[in-house]
Amino acid sequence: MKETIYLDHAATTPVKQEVLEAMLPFFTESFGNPSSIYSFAQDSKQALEEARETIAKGIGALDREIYFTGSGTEADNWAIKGVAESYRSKGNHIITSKVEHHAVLHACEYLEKNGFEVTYLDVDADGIVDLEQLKSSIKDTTILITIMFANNEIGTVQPIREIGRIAKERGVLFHTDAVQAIGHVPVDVNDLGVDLLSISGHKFYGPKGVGVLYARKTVKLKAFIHGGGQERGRRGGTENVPGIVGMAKAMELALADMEEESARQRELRDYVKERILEKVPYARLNGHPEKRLPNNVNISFRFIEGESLLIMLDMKGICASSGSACTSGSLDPSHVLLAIGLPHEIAHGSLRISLGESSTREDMDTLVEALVPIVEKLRAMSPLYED
Amino acid sequence: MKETIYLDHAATTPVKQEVLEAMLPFFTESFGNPSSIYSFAQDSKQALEEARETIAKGIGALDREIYFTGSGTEADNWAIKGVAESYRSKGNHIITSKVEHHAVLHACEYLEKNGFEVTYLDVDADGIVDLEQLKSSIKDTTILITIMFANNEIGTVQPIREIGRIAKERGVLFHTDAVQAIGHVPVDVNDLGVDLLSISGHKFYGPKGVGVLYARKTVKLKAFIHGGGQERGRRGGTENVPGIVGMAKAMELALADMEEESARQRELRDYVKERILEKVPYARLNGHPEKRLPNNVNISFRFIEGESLLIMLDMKGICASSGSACTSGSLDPSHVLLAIGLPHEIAHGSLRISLGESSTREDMDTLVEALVPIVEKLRAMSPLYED
Amino acid sequence: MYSEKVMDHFTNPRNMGEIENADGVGTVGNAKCGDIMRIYLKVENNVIQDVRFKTFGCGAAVATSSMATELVKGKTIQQALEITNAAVAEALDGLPKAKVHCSLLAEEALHAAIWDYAQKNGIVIEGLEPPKEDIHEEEEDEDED
Amino acid sequence: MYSEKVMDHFTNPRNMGEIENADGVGTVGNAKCGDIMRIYLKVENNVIQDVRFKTFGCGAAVATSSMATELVKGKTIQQALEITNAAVAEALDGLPKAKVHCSLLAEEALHAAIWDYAQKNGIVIEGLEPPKEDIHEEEEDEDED
Ligand SMILES: Cc1ncc(COP(=O)(O)O)c(C=O)c1O
Ligand SMILES: Cc1ncc(COP(=O)(O)O)c(C=O)c1O
Ligand code: FES
Ligand code: FES
Repeated sequence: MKETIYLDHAATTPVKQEVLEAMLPFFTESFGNPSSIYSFAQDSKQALEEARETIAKGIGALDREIYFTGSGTEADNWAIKGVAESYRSKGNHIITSKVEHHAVLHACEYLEKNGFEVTYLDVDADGIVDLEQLKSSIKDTTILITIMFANNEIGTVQPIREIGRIAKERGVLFHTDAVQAIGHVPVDVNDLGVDLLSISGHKFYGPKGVGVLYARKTVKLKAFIHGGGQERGRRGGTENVPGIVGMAKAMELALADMEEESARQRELRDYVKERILEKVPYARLNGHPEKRLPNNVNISFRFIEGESLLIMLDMKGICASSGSACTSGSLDPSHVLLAIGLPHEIAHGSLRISLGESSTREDMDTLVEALVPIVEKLRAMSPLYED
Repeated sequence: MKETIYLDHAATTPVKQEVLEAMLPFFTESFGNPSSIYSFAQDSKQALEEARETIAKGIGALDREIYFTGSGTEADNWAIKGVAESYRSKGNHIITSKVEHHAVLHACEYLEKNGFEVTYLDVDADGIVDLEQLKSSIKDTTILITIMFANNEIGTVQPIREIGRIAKERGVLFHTDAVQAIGHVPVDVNDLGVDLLSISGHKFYGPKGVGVLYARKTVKLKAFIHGGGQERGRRGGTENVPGIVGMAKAMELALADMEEESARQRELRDYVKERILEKVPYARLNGHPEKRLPNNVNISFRFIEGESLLIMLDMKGICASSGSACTSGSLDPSHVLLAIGLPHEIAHGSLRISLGESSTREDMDTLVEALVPIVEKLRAMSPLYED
Repeated sequence: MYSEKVMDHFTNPRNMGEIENADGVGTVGNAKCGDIMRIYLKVENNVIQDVRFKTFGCGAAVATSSMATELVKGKTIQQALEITNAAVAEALDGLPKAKVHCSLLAEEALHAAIWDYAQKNGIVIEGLEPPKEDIHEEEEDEDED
Repeated sequence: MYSEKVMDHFTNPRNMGEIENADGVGTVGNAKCGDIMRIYLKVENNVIQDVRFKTFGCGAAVATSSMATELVKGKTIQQALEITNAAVAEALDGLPKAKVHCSLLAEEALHAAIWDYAQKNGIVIEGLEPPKEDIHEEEEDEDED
């Protein structure tokens, strides 16, 4: 079989060998429940607390502001529903954007059905939220602003520091879904003025099924998953020690060479983007040209449909996606591409490639080589394309 | 260092070597996101669906009735809060028992703060719920009965089939927290008349941080964690493929020799229980003498306090617990022991040992040998003991 | 995800292209996903002599277009009208549940082309409805949240 | 979990036991956990000549009992009253946060024993309050859900 070129790191990443090795002892040997009091369980407990420390340090937080969850999605749900519940007496208004991940959007929609009012901010053609609209949307009843750090489809990085400043000035809490940002761009919660932040382990070479919610110590945060006294009584459930240890190790590794590796990927990103735009007519880059994740390229090809494109790339051994992985079963065109103003049929023909540590310039060339005839073939098939 | 004798399998279990091996490929090699459409991700997707099948078969359910979660606690929360939300128009009354795990109790208390009414059934001296009280508690507004399968502290197994029959007769949904039962006693959702059931991987030699909610296909179940379209749109979040694969493998292995292994543990259980009661005065067995988990022994020693006992056992290399692990940080006496009628100071002096596949008769002897002088020493220290 | 037959028809679509001066042309859009299909017919003596398609859509849409054209070629108009989307899907060894709606696109495009042919030739075909603007259909998914 | 000092005093408690015909005996219960401690004093010329304890409680309770008795032995009543639970905890190289309340048990038991001694001997000690039925204290935990 031909080699696979994996260009879908925004969907998920492999667990690094070193990460797996850090996890292994906690499955079969040091498997104790961290809540147990006997000394055998102290290894687990210590590993858990060291992981907490590593992650806290990684985002400039205090240990006690780190809460482990079962996914990025859970962190998003908890942040939004938890703040909603805790601050309901203060107000019932939440501000988010039209380009959030479904974990945020659907949590907001759930709250709308339960007496909350949600403002969905517009974004400009590059996918950046409208700060003036943000300011004018804040009212007395606003309790939370939740705006993602970097978009999972088009890679646009939001002006987080500015949003943090506005939130602080107006006394509103600020949550950011940093699932796509961690490990790629520097994140410091104090520098950025973020009060809550979501992380997911499997997006930076850590394991799936584990995440973090950072919540500033001044945030009143009701539990979302009720149970035992874990996570300072705020998140019940026996801690996923191997997963947590793996996530912390992955963060440590990612941060260690982030600057270099991001620069390398940024170069590849710009290279492949330019090659594609040069070789394929009727193609456009989606997302901000500079304010974007170093590993994200998102291009729309007019007249063709995304799934067909992906299948044909797949047949060449290239793994890419057409939007977010978790909605690839869905038939709706990407809400993100619609929000940046693409018409329906163009939104339908978009390709997202997301680079990773294994990506090489050769891979980029292989992709472009494969892409050109595929786009031609599909356009020849398309009733929309008349040339 | 002396060898550790691990007698706390109700708190958590080690991951079996075979389970770990089943998981390994999905960390570093077949790491694709199961929602992705390219063929590289088909391994993950297939593994996910095979795991679903294994687990469905293990409890007599349909594949589509199995929803993967991030823990047993999440499954409990989802079952209870999900049913509450979906059936609110039908009624706001929930029936549970006084001996449930905190995942159930605290979810119920949360609902009480949000307009629901909860009846907490009494249990008898052996910890069995009062079926007459159950029947008379059901009213027009009752939408859910949630009674655990087997108690995590005292091991008492509830009359699940009878409760299932009552629930069915009265048209009320029935959820059971089977976290402690799976792998130890046969569980068939149709035979038992259970509509929803919670499972946690790490209690039967699977990994931590992964669980299952079974929900009968006729149950309307709102999502609890909103996000992507995973789990048929009902539970957002990238699937924890290695964890899920491990849990399924662990269930398969546990069920394969459950009958023999349970019989073996039951014998050890009765052996150690009798030895302790014979050697230590003022000691009593908690929980039902026969209707109990094959691996659970819970004994109260009058005049002494549990933590001291555990620390002294720990110093002999014996891992045991005094109640549930996740509340061992808590100072309150066990709500379960209070519910079976123990006075406060006796409830405080209880020891839970829970056997596992590695447990031997020799371990039981070592435990008894260690226990006798420890109890004597602590009693000599106790202001309550006058002999 | 897709059967081998689907993949075969997707990668080597039969009858892809246009017919100049076609006797009937039908274009339909899918309300569910927004995809578009066009079918061209050459009809002689009530028999479909030639058929071509163009599709802007997913793999299933391309494959069903291809299979549908194969199935109707050489058939009478009446026989062609009897071919349902289920028959096309079956001929492809089935489609994933979420992709069943795509096969409807082929059925509707064919009907639209036949309607166009009938209109142009003043023929009334019993039971044939004018093409809808969009294909509406029942949600076949279960309750999602 | 516990410091080495705590473990030492827990496994080898000093002054454990009773004093027959003690000059003062104090028994207190902890409202928070329900545990119980009793302290016996032998006092001569206002000096604590001997002290013993019995404790039904956790490791921290045993260790603080032991340490508290060590600290007061040979001290005057006034000096003994100055020893706070924090001092006992410090002498043990600290206690886990959730166990700070256990050290209060030792302080209160000591005060109760001194109160008993004072009552029996008609002595009034300034600032010494009669023992409470239970030790109540502020929640030191943070908001739990
Ligand atoms: C009866 C029972 N229910 C629920 C749970 C919660 O499971 P988990 O800790 O995996 O969330 C446990 C164990 O902790 C349990 O024993
Ligand atoms: C921006 C963003 N938020 C949240 C998530 C959800 O993370 P997870 O799937 O780990 O729950 C993802 C990825 O799936 C994401 O890209
Ligand atoms: S998804 Fe549009 S035709 Fe298949
Ligand atoms: S827990 Fe009761 S004295 Fe420490």
